[in-house]
Amino acid sequence: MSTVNIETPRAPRGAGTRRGVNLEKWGWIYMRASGVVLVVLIFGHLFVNLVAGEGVKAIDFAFVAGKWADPFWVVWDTALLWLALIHGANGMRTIVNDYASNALLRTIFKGALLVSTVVLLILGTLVIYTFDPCPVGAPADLLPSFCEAGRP
Amino acid sequence: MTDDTTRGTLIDGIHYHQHDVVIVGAGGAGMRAAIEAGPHANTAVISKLYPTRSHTGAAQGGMAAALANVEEDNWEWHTFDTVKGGDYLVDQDAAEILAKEAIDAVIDLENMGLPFNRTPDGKIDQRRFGGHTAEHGKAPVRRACYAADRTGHMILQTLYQNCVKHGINFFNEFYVLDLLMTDVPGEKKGTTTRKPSGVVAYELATGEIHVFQAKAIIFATGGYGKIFKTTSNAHTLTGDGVGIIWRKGLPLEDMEFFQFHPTGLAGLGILLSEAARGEGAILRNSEGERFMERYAPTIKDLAPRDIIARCMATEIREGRGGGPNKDYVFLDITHLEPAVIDAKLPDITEFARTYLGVEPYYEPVPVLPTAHYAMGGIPTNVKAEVLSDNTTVVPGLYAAGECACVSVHGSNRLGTNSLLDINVFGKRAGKNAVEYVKTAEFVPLPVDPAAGVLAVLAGVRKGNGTERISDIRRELQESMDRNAQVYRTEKSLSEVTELIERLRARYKNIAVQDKGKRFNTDLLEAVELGFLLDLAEVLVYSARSRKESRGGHFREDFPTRDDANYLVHTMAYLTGDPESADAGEHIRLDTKPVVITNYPPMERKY
Amino acid sequence: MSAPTLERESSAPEVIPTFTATLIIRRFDPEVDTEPRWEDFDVEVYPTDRVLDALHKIKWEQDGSLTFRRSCAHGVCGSDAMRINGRNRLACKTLIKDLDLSKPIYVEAIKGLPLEKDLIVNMDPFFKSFADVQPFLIAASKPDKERRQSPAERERFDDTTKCILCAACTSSCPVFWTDGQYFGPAAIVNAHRFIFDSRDEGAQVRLDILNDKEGVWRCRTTFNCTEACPRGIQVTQAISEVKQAIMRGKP
Amino acid sequence: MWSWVLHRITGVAIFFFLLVHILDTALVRVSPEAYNVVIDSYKTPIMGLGELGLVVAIGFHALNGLRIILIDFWSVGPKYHKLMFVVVILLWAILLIGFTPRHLMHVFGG
Ligand SMILES: Cc1cc2nc3c(=O)[nH]c(=O)nc-3n(C[C@H](O)[C@H](O)[C@H](O)COP(=O)(O)OP(=O)(O)OC[C@H]3O[C@@H](n4cnc5c(N)ncnc54)[C@H](O)[C@@H]3O)c2cc1C
Ligand code: HEM
Ligand code: SF4
Ligand code: F3S
Ligand code: FES
Repeated sequence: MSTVNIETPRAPRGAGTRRGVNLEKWGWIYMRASGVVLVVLIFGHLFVNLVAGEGVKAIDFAFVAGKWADPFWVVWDTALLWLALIHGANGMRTIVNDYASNALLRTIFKGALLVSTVVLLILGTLVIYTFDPCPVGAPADLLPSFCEAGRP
Repeated sequence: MTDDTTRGTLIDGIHYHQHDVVIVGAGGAGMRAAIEAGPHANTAVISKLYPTRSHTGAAQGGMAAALANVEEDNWEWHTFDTVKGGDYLVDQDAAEILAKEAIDAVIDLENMGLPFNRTPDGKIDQRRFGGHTAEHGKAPVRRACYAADRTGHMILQTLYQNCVKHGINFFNEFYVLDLLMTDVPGEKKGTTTRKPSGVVAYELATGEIHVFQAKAIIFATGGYGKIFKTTSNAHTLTGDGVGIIWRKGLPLEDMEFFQFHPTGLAGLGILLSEAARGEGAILRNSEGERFMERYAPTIKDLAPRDIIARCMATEIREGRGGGPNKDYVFLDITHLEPAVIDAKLPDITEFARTYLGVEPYYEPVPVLPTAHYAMGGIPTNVKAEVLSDNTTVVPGLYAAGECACVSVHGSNRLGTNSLLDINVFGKRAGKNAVEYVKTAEFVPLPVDPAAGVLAVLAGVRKGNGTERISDIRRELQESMDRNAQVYRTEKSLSEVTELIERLRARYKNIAVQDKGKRFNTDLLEAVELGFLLDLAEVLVYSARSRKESRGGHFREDFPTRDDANYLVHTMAYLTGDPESADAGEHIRLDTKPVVITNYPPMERKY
Repeated sequence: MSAPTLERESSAPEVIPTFTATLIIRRFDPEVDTEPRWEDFDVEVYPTDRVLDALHKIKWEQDGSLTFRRSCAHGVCGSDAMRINGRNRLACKTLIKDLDLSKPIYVEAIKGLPLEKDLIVNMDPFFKSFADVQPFLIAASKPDKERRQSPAERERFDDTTKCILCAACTSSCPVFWTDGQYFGPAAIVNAHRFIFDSRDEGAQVRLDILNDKEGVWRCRTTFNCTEACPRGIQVTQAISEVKQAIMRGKP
Repeated sequence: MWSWVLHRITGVAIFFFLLVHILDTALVRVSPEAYNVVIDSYKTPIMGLGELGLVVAIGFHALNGLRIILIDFWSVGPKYHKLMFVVVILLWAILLIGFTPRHLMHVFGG
């Protein structure tokens, strides 16, 4: 009866849209809770990296190593990683829900999102915690100064 | 063949449906009936509008019931006020039922969820309204239950909500265009009687025809204010239901009585509820005088509508109107606290702001009488059964709401009594229809049931003439405003009759530009115009024969009430071809006695 | 009593001047067109005319096939929500003089619901969402008189009782445009009306219904709905209150 | 409406930056050289402008995110949503006025 092709990009809600556990509420709360924390984490991060001292010019391997020598920054950056990535991924999920009308497409997008998020979370965490500030055989001038002390 | 879908069974391009009860109209009356019928019988509601678009939603002020929540009150006083307000043309048995069942009607609505305004102790709050008094006219009484100034809106929403709850079967945007009557063998051998067997509807979305077979049919199609130009009624209130009944040769009662509401926005007709005056608003002329003090010293601005409308017209005629053309008076609420205005009259102040650019806090609002309510209509008894003459019931046919005439309003309806009417008699119609279908059988459909409607539509659709629908309608409406409004004379009325004669000829030559099937509103406006012409003609014809003044009907040439000759209802019958030029050739008038129980006619003074 | 303000002789001059307004209307005839098309109309209007009056003038004097819904003509029935100059409004509540007259007036159907013809869309999905939130009083007890409710309790949900189901809000919501499964603001408004009604006992049911993938969490607080609502309902606020109620687990 | 559009665009932009940023940071586990090569590219003027863009985006997203949170949890939030949007824009401007010169100095300066 209706002209589905014109300005009806999507099907009306039918029966059976409610299934499975419903995490929408928690997702929504999470967006807000993490948002508040992220403000602190991100601005701290940006300030230290881009504003303080030499700004972006100061960043190099040694800078990173210097930071992660301090457990404070390890925790900070881990929190930042997890909160921001999940926040962002959940936000992207919403957007996919909004615009991908085709069920298959939606599944593909969400799958890709999930995979990349999980992979990056694991990768990032591993990087932070298995980080070796003084890798063997690396040119000393690239390393943080405290590496020298430990060298024979 | 019974089914609940909107498609029905398709035979030869026509959809057939079968329901025990079919309700035509989804306004207050129709949906109140549906809530009664739906749970007990297979019910369908057919409406030319989505239910929540019905004009019940425009009602503002309130719904009367002697709850005595804030002031001493009882239903007997309410009955008296109704009878007196209707200038003694009210059937008093019906008025008694109305007033008695009012209390339950309000409680029913509250229980269904209607958010009435409340008193400090949590009961339903009540306000004053024109013509409602304590102790038979001693002083105004607070009898109108209300929800801000959107009582009708809340009633319509609440009823619709409850229809949703009961899963009522709606056919929205289906225009009923015909009532089917079948000749069946009568009780006595060799006789036949005509019984209603169904209705025929036009589906707006597709242009297809649907035949609904039903054991019981309830008409609840509302009013026909669009025969006038200045009116508080919706564009869609074209009296189709009343017109269908009329064309079937069934009578119409008291058609000459039409209520003109005193306070329509000047020039627009949009209503400013009487609730404003209930809350203390005052009518003033150009000199700032509270002129109602002169005409009705006791209840002043809360006199019944017919009286106020006439007083306003008199003020204007005598040169005390406001504005550059001295053609309106003022409704003044500037002495009320803005907070009170906001709490109790928010919508109507917004109307003044939006449409006239007037700020009611500080300026009085220009107002003018506006065609508002049809007291007359399809005659029914107190069981809401339609009558085919003064006493004979048409089995299985019911009517309720503004399209019906029970008659609880007589010659002038009191404010807040209509929302009451639709609930009390809507409920009765639904109940009685359910009772009826328990024992009744389906009446067979006539041969080729859709033929009549198809012919009418084909006739209109091929309209390749030169006359614009809108021109004919406008001329009719303007003439009705000029000649058949607050003041009428033989001369003015016969002018309309003659005009209608000419318009009918032109109507045969109309142009319908939209030839499509889907959503063809052009076609429907043409069909609706046909009903408007019919109803205007009956109204004027009935008005000419009533050579007295009573309630909403005021004849300058016969300015007094004449109980000796006219304390009777007018019954109009269509006897010939409605298209024949001369009204006298196809309309027959008769009378019906008024039921008087406790209140002998008295002079009506306020 | 004197009424000093009555001398407002200035309003409504004797001959009210008219002017020409141009309306550009998005037409669509399902029996002929495959795509909607824009069509211009010039109409003579009075400053006090509403867009609905202009549409009527076109239909009645120029092109009878122009199709739109209307009934009450004063903003209480909800028939004629449409997009006027890119904003959802009721045609009967929009005065032409209040629009920018240096430009033509663009009129089109509301978005997000299936277009049927010209300015008419199919409202069934909209009413379906409404029905899905159980918009009726749920209360087991059957008192013999009215249920008591204090004025304050009554005031709690006053705003959302004003809804006329015109769909201006839902059809202005960007989430609804892209995700027609979303309940939409109007349905939530009508759920709110009962969730916060002290007499109602079904709040939990409705909160559960709206605590859904397509429920309140879908709302991105864009406020389009609030801006569109011709009844001035604080729609976003109502949605927000429903979210809070779901989080609290009770109204 | 527009606040939401911007919020969405900035959110997506940041998300994609974050993906890349995690990857490049992960290079510290590969070797200091690799990391430094990539990081050096962040110090070019073009990327400098890119970082500016990032801060612009995060700045807006964060401030507007706080506004949304206020709308959601503060009872009069919905009433003042427009006013709060103005405040967001103002704070955003202040933030940028503070950050831009300093950052550009770092990037272009010595
Ligand atoms: C502005 C205004 C304010 C008012 N205020 C008050 C007040 O404060 N108190 C009071 O008591 N009364 C008031 N009234 C009067 C009262 O509101 C109406 O008389 C009453 O609501 C009529 O209800 P109804 O159900 O009979 O008809 P309506 O509500 O008009 O419903 C008519 C129904 O019939 C349907 N219909 C019509 N023709 C057809 C057809 N051919 N086929 C299918 N369906 C059809 C329509 O779609 C509609 O659903 C007011 C009236 C107006 C206009
Ligand atoms: C700086 C602190 C941040 C705050 C305060 C914040 C706040 C928010 C809030 C409250 C929402 C929910 C919006 C809604 O429901 O309508 C949101 C959505 C979103 N955020 Fe953030 N956020 C921040 C950082 C980030 C970061 C770092 C990313 C990227 C990884 C990000 C990506 C997103 C995305 C993609 C969305 C979805 C947008 C949408 O649905 O329109 N945000 N943010
Ligand atoms: S909330 Fe407002 S805009 Fe939405 S349907 Fe109700 S009245 Fe219309
Ligand atoms: S427009 Fe839509 S996103 Fe929310 S605030 Fe209104 S429902
Ligand atoms: S026509 Fe009723 S709302 Fe506009």
